[in-house]
Amino acid sequence: MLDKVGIAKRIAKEVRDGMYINLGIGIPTLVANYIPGGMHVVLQSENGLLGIGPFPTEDQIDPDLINAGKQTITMMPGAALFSSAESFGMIRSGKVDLTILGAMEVSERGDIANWKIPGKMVKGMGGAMDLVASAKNIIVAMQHCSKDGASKLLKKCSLPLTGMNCVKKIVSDMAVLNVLPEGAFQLLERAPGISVEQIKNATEGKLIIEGEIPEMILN
Amino acid sequence: MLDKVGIAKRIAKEVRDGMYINLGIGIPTLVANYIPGGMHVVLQSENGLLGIGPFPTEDQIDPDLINAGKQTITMMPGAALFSSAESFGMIRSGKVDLTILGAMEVSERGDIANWKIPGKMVKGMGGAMDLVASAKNIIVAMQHCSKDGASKLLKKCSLPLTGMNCVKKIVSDMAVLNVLPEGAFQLLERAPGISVEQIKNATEGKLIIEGEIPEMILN
Amino acid sequence: MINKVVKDAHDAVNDIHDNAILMLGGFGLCGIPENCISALLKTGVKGLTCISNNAGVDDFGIGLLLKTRQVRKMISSYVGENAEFERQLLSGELEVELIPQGTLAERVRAGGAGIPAFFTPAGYGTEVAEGKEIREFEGKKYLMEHWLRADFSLVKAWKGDTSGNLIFKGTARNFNPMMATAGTITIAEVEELVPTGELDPNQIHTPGIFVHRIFKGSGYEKRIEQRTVTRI
Amino acid sequence: MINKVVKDAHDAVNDIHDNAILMLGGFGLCGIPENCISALLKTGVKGLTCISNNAGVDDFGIGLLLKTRQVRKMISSYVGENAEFERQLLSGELEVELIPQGTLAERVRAGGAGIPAFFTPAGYGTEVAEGKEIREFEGKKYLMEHWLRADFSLVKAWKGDTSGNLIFKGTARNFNPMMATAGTITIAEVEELVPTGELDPNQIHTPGIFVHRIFKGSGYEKRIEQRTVTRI
Repeated sequence: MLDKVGIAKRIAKEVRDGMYINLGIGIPTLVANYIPGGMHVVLQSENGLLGIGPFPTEDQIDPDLINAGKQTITMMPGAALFSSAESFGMIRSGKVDLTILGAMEVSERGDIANWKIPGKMVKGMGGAMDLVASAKNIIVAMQHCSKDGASKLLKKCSLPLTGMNCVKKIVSDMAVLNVLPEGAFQLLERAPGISVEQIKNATEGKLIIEGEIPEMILN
Repeated sequence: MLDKVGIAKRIAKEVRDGMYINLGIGIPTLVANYIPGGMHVVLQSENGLLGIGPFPTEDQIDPDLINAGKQTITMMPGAALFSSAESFGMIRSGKVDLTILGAMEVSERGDIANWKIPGKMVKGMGGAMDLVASAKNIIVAMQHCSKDGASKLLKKCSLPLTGMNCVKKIVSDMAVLNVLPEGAFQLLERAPGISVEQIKNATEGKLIIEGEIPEMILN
Repeated sequence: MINKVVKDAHDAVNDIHDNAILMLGGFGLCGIPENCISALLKTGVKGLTCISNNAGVDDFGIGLLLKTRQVRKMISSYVGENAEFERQLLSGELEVELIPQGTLAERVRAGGAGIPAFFTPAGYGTEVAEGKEIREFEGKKYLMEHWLRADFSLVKAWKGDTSGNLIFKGTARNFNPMMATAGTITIAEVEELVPTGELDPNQIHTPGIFVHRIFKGSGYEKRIEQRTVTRI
Repeated sequence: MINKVVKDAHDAVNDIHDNAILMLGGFGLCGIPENCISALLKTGVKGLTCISNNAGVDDFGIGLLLKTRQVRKMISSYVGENAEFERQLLSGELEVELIPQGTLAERVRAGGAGIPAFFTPAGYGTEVAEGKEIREFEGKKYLMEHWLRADFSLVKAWKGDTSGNLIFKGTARNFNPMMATAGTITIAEVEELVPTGELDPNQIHTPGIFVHRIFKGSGYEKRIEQRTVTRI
C-alpha cells in the first residue's frame, strides 16, 4: 500500500512539460515536491495566482501571499496575480491543463464526492465544484478503501456529489486506474506488493482488467 | 434657434458636482468645454478610460491614448485605464451618472433612434445600445426638426430603434423637454427667440405645456 | 476628480443599518477589511447578511461579528476554521448559504457588471443544482445563476488615492475587486492613501467610479492562518 | 515557467488556416496587432471570419485584409471609415454581423471565462433582439447572448515576458485582454519582450496561461485616425 508520499510521487509522473496545474489541498499539494527537475510547469492557486513557488523562509513570509489552502507561499519568477473572478474564468474555460484533487468516493462513471458528509458539519465546497465541472483532465488522489475496509471506488457514490462524469484517472494507495466513459474502472497499475486480487476485492464498481497489470514504478 | 454650441452650453447646465459622465460623439463632446469651473466631474470613454483630459498639445500626442471618437486625448490626474469589458460593466451596472448622446429621432415614450437609416450604409451601433439600455439618466442633444421641417420628436420613431423607453430629457435647438413615463414630451424651456407656438408646430408627439414656459438661460 | 475620503472607519460604516446586505472582501484572513469590521463591532448593527468567501476564525475577521451575534446570514463558499460559527449554525441562530467559489466570484462580478444571470457548469448534477434552471450548450450542461449585489461592499486595498482608485497586493486581491463593483455603497480601506494623480492609471485594479468612501486604515494585524515555512 | 516565444510574426501566424475564426484586438487603429496583420497578408490565408470591434481603414489594419479579399465575414460593433468595406458589403462579397459594443466585449469575455450565455439589456426593443430569448429580471427586460470564441486570437500588448504575461498601455488595452482569453491559440505581439521575472506580478493585465505564442513586433506605425490637438 502506498502512503501519501507514494501517491503523490506516482501522480507526479502524470505531469508533462508545459502544463498549468491546479493542486488541491492535502496529498495533491505534495505532488509539487516530486515534479521532475527541468520540467516547466506552472501551479495555479484559485485565490488568484499563477506561479506558486516554495514555502517562504521565515524572513520571506508575507501575509498578503497565500495559496488556496491559506498557507503562506512565495511566487516563481514570471508569476501573475489576478482576482478570484479571473481565476475561475481561466478554470472554467479549460486553460488549466490538469487538476489534482482528493476524493472521499468516486463512481465508475467518474462522479466524485469530496465535500459533504451527511450528519457532519458542512464546511462548504470551496472551489471544488468549479474545478471538477471545468477541468479537462482530473486526477484523483484517494484511499482505495475506508478504515473499515469498505470500497470507495463505487458503482454509485453514496455521499452528496461534487461533480458528475468528470474524473479521468485515479491514483489510490493500491492502484492506478482510468475511469472509462462507458462507466468502469480500468486497472492500469498495481501498488508495490498489491495483487490484482486484492484490488478486485477492494473495488465495488465495475473493474476492467486486461492482460498483465504491471507494478507501478515510483522513481 | 440654438446652434451646436448653444445646445452644448444648455446641456452643461444639467451637470452636477461629482458626476461620472459619458459623452457621445458630436455635440455631446462639446459639452465638456462648458462645464462650470470648480465642478468636479469625471468623463468616461467607453474604450477604457475614466478621466478624459483636454486634447493634447502636439508634443503630448500619444497614439495609444484615444477616446471613443478615436480622437487623441490626454488623461486627467486620477485617471484609470481598463478593458472594454470592464468599461461596459460599469455602464451596465449604472455607475455612470449621466449619458449625453445625439439622436435622429426620439418618441414620446423615450424611444431613441440614432444608428441606422434604411437604404444607407449601416456603420454599426458601437456602444450606443449598451449606453441607452443601462444609463440611469440620458440627455439627448438633437435638432428638433429635419432640414425639410419634419419633426424629430415623434409619437413613434420611424427609424430602427437604438433603445426603448430610455430618454429622460431632450435639449434641442428649440427647447428643453422632459420625456414623461406616461408617454409625452413636457416642455420646460424655450430657446431664445422661439415661441411656444413654434415648438408646438415642430413637435409631432404629445406635448404637455403647463403654465408659463421660460426662455432658457445659457450663461 | 471627485474626493471620496472619509475621516476613519467609524465615519465610513456608521450608516450601515440593521439587516443590511454586506459584501466583505478577502480569502481566509488575507485581504479582509479589518478596520471596517472593528468599526461595525462598535456600531453594534445587527441582522447583517454577509457575502464573503469565508467567515473568518473564532477571534478574527468576520468571526468577531459572529461572536457578537451581529450576523444573521452568511453567503460563502467555505466556512471551516470557526467553532462559534458551527455552534450558531447547528443551533439555528445563523443561516448559511454555501455557493461554489467560482460561482460566488462570478455572481458578484455579474452584479457589478449589470448581468442579471449567466450559465455556469459548476454544481451540475449536485445538490447545488436543485431548483435551478438547467440548459445544455454544445453538449454540456450548465446551471443558470443570478447576480449578487450588496447594500454596502467593504473592501481592503493596498494603495488608494483620494478619488477612490485602488491597487491590491499579492493574493490579497481575491474577491475585493469584484465586490468593489457590486456595492450600492462601496467602502475601501487602504494601507496607504495618496493624493489623486500619484497612482499610474495603467496599474489601477479598481477604478474610483466604484468606490464611494475611502480611508486610511490603521493597525493592520494581517493574521496568518497557516504559517508554512521552508526549513533551510 | 513555460517559454512561449516564437521567432517572428510569420512563425506566429503561419498555421492559421483558410476559414479560420480570428479575434483581433484594438479599438479603431489603437492597439491593433499590426505585425500579425502584415504576416497574414503574406500567408494569403482566405475566408477568414474576423471578430474585431472595428474593421480598420482602407489602407491600414483589417482594411488591408479586406483589400486582398482574405476576409469572408466581419463581426464588429462599428465599421465606418472604410470605403472598400462598404463596396464589398453592398456587392455581397463580404458578410457583416453588427453587435453592440458592450455585448461584443462581454461575449468575448464570456468565451474566455467559460460562460456559454448571459443576459444583457443592450438591444432590447431593437432589431438586435430579433430571434433572441428575452427574460425579465427585477422588472427590466434582457436578451440572452452567447459566448464568442476564436480559433486564433491576435492581440497587441505593450510589454510581455517570455512566459506570455502581458501589460497593455493606455487605451490600447480595449478588447485585447478579453480576446487573449478567448482564443484556442492566442498570439501576442509586443513592443518590448523581456525575460520572465522582469514584470511585476501585480501589474500584469493578461496572465501567461492565456498566451500560446509571443514575439517582439517591429516597425509599429500606430496610425492615428483623428489627430486632435489643443492649440495653445
